[in-house]
Amino acid sequence: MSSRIPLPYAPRVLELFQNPQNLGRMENATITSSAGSPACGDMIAFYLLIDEKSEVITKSSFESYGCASNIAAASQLTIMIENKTLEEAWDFTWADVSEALGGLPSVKTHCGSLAVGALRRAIRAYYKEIKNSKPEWLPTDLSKDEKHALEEEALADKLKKKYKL
Amino acid sequence: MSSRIPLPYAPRVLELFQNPQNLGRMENATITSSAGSPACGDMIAFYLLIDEKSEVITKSSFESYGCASNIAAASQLTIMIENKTLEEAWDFTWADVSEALGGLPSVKTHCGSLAVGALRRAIRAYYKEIKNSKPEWLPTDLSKDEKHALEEEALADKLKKKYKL
Amino acid sequence: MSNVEDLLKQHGKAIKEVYLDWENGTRIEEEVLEAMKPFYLEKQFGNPAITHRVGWETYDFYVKAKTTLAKPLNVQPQSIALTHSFTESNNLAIKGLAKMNKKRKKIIVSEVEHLSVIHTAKSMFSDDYKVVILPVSNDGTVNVDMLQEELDSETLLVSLQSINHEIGTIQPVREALEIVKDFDEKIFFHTDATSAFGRIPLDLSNLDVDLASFSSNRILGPKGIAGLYIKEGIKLKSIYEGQLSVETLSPDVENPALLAGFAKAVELQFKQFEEIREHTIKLRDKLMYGLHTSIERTDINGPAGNRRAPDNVNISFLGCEGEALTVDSSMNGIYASSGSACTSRVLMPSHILTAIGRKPEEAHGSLLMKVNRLNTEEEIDYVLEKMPKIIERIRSITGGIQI
Amino acid sequence: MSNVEDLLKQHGKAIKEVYLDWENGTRIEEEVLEAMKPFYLEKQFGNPAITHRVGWETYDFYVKAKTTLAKPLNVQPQSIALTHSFTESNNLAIKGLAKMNKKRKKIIVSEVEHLSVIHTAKSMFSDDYKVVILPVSNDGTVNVDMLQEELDSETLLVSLQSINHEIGTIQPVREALEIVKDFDEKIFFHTDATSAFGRIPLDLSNLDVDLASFSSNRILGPKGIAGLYIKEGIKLKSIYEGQLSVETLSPDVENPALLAGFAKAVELQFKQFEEIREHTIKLRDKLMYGLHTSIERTDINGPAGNRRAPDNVNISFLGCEGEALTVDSSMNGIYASSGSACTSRVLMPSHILTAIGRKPEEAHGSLLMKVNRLNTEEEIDYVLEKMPKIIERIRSITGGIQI
Ligand SMILES: Cc1ncc(COP(=O)(O)O)c(C=O)c1O
Ligand SMILES: Cc1ncc(COP(=O)(O)O)c(C=O)c1O
Repeated sequence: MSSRIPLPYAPRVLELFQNPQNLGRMENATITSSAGSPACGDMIAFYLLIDEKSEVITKSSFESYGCASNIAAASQLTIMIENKTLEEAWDFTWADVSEALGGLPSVKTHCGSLAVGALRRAIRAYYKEIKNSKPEWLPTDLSKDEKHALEEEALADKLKKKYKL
Repeated sequence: MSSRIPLPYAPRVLELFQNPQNLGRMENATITSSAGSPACGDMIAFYLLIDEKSEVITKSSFESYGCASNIAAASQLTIMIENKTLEEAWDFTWADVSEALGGLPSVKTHCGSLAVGALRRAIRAYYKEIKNSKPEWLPTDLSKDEKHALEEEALADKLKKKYKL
Repeated sequence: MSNVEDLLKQHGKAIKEVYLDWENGTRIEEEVLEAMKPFYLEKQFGNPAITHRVGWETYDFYVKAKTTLAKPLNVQPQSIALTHSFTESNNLAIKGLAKMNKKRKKIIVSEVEHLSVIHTAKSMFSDDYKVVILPVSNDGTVNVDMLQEELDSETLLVSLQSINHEIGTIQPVREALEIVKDFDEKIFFHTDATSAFGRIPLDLSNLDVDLASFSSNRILGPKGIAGLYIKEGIKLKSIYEGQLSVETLSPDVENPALLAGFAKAVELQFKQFEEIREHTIKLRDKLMYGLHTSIERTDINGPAGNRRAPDNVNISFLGCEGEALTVDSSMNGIYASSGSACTSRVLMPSHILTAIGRKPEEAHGSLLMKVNRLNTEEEIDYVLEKMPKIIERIRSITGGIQI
Repeated sequence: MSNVEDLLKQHGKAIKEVYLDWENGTRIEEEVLEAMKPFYLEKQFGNPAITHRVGWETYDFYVKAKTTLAKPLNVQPQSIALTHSFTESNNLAIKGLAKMNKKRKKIIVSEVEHLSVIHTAKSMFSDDYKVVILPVSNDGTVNVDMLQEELDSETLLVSLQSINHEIGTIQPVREALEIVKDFDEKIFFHTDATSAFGRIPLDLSNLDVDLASFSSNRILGPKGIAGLYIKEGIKLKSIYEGQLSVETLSPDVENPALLAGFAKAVELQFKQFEEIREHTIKLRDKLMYGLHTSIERTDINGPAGNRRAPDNVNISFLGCEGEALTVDSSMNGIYASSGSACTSRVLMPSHILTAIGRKPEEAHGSLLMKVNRLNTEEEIDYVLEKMPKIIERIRSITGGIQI
């Protein structure tokens, strides 16, 4: 079945879509990032408040221009990373988010992974822009989820060219 | 409609199929003929009782191995030629029979024309075998309906060959 | 415009009516219609990919209905594709496979397949495909020795029906399948199971075919929907273009009402599988042997005993033309069809009867009668009572004509 | 197996439900089902070519039903072929014509045609056919000047829809037809009239097209049956193989129950043609301008006034993603669809919205709502009351993201 028709959402997706946790711009964010593009119909902004000493995420929030699963995935991720160190937060993958949501339809993979991409960009930016140093555990090469965000943004450029914008 | 689905019969066809007039072998027939072939699923035997002096058909009958319209057409023709001279009888065409039956579906043309073919063969045979002379009005060339009977019989040969009988 | 009403008046209505022409037209049961009703009247079910409540309900319904369809075949629900008709299923199986697998170009079918298989295979022929048509024995059984001989490295597909729709031959599908797969695992095997579904056990997890067609109207479900089992991993190209699914596979026909009816018909047929089987075999034998015994110069077409479909009766009455037979039967309230040229749209005798060696005049005199769970013994008694007189009258019209 | 029931529990059921997604799923009326019932329960109607009482009754019924279908188009009943869907009608029109007329190899369509037309035309392309796709203006109107330029002695067929199914543009079919036939009488003209049938007058004895597709489910008849008008003398090759009729023409789909429903739906739609037209135009304008006035940053997609289909509302809400919109609307009991990539099966924004120059982010934020005779003013009031809050909430999730 799933191969021919996109599987409907699990209830948790709808729950977070109805009542998104940690929604909204954070004015006092330590660091901010984004991933995706409106042209693709999927974009996420991620805000982290970081305790500089412990490197613990004390608060995070998001904004999303995207489908219900995009919104739910971002919200779910903000819940998962609360009070986690940046190193712990880095380790969350798309599969973890999807599992926490009760499974995402395969056709919606890119929505969930966009949230992870945005978080990782924020973590990188934190070390690069604020700390000016790179911890051991942070890989130099882009991770899969970060690459996915890049791909999606590249697609947006292509779409824009296709439609001569 | 008629081009895609064979039109059902007119009521007269069914009437004559239910109660065929002039059905059956005639032992004292002046002349007998047949047309068609069982291999094609259509064969007619025609019997004429002819008053030799007036050349009037005083009685005629038929047997039919064929569909309802074949039976009705043969029966209808025996009715039409009763008390007609051979010359008058010759002039009946398939169109006349079809009209008298209320119209035959075009796909059934061959059934109606087989009856006319059989009658004409009987008339020819009468002059050839019994009278040993050919009247003016009798064409030398085969008429359309006679040719049709021939075609049908040729098809039977082909069928037999196809199915290696 | 139409004078059919006058025709029907002339025809009259028999006191009793017995419908045995299930090959050409079916009705459905109240219970099946009840299952369809909510989808017609209450829900706007249509597109299971739509992202709102109604779409999700549709999705949920599709999963459940496909599970019902897949169960008697003992396969996964996602391996069933929905089409509009078994004709479409057969076309999709053959053309859809060939378009996705262009390296091999030989297709083997039998000469007693349904025309939707034979014509589809032949239509490939022009595209420089080789088509081999296997002969059958005089009870309609496909010659598997010749199948063995025809297999080669060019062979793409073998398509063999499970049961013949006209003369009821149960084909040696398992044997043929083994021969094919022993020769080369990569040759695809399709079976048109339309006349077998619901009649004989078809456990496709055991009988490991690649593709199998089956249909709703053949088990008293509504017309307009049919299935094609597609083994996991096999890709078919759609036979028409439109809103394709993400995969290259032909999209499921989106017709929830008909699917609901199909699923209910499957439930009903398989809930009482054994009873229906026994019931139809009883009626079949009563009718077939009853006619054979009481009427002279009759030939049974197709095999006897357990190699014959439980629902199939096909008899040739020598000296009778079949169209006349169907009309006279009709006036006596008995509805059947014939392999006669005069009842076909192309004016040729049944290709199946001639394939089993019947002479054209035997084919012309054939009557096809099917029995199903809606028929009763009493109906068969009526047919047995009436038929001798009908045959006698038609033979009296034939008279002395030598057949 | 499926957790959809839990999903639906989470979703909850709105106090009031308003169904506007008629493009993706329809229901039928009690009266239509009543017309179908006898064909499901009482009669084994199936094959109008069969020579017994039931076959003749079927024939009689076909003549009458086709007469009903042909009447609003003002054509002869025998010029209507029955198919399973408008997708099949469009495939048959294009492929069936090309296969019978192999001398000319250029096909011209517009970029806003239904995918069943565009994909069919493109599928010919590989067979060394030339396919020209005409652009449209920013309200979706096909550029007839470019049509004029593209015509040449190679041109086989021009296929232009009568009304666009997504943005409601009424196309200049008459003008295009005149241009084509003035250039060369021998070029065939097909119109996909699926979204126009029952909405605008379509007198084909006057608008002298060669082929026209129309469908049952688009006028609240049952799914699974559609029509193709084929002008007298034009021959089409069937798109699948099977029991063909005597002619080369595709056989009529033999589905008396669905045909009965189709005919009844035609009767109902055309009996009240003017009332339905006025009613839907009223609801359309109320909904479309109501939303446009009460909600900021909205764009109406497609033309205004009498160049717009009576039943079509299509609006882009900037800063909203369409899938989220359909889900939130659903939780408020409002069912609609979107041209968003996220709701399509191929994850691309609507090819129609991008064709009229909408940026992808405008297409993603679109909502398609159709109104028909079953919708009421009160329903529209409910939608107008709810939508501003829905849009506000979705925009609040988007927050400061720059669209
Ligand atoms: C001989 C024959 N041809 C064609 C068909 C068409 O069937 P379908 O429309 O289900 O493919 C049937 C069905 O009754 C049939 O018996
Ligand atoms: C966009 C789209 N594609 C395909 C279809 C298939 O319709 P049908 O099965 O009538 O051809 C529909 C019908 O609702 C549709 O709206």
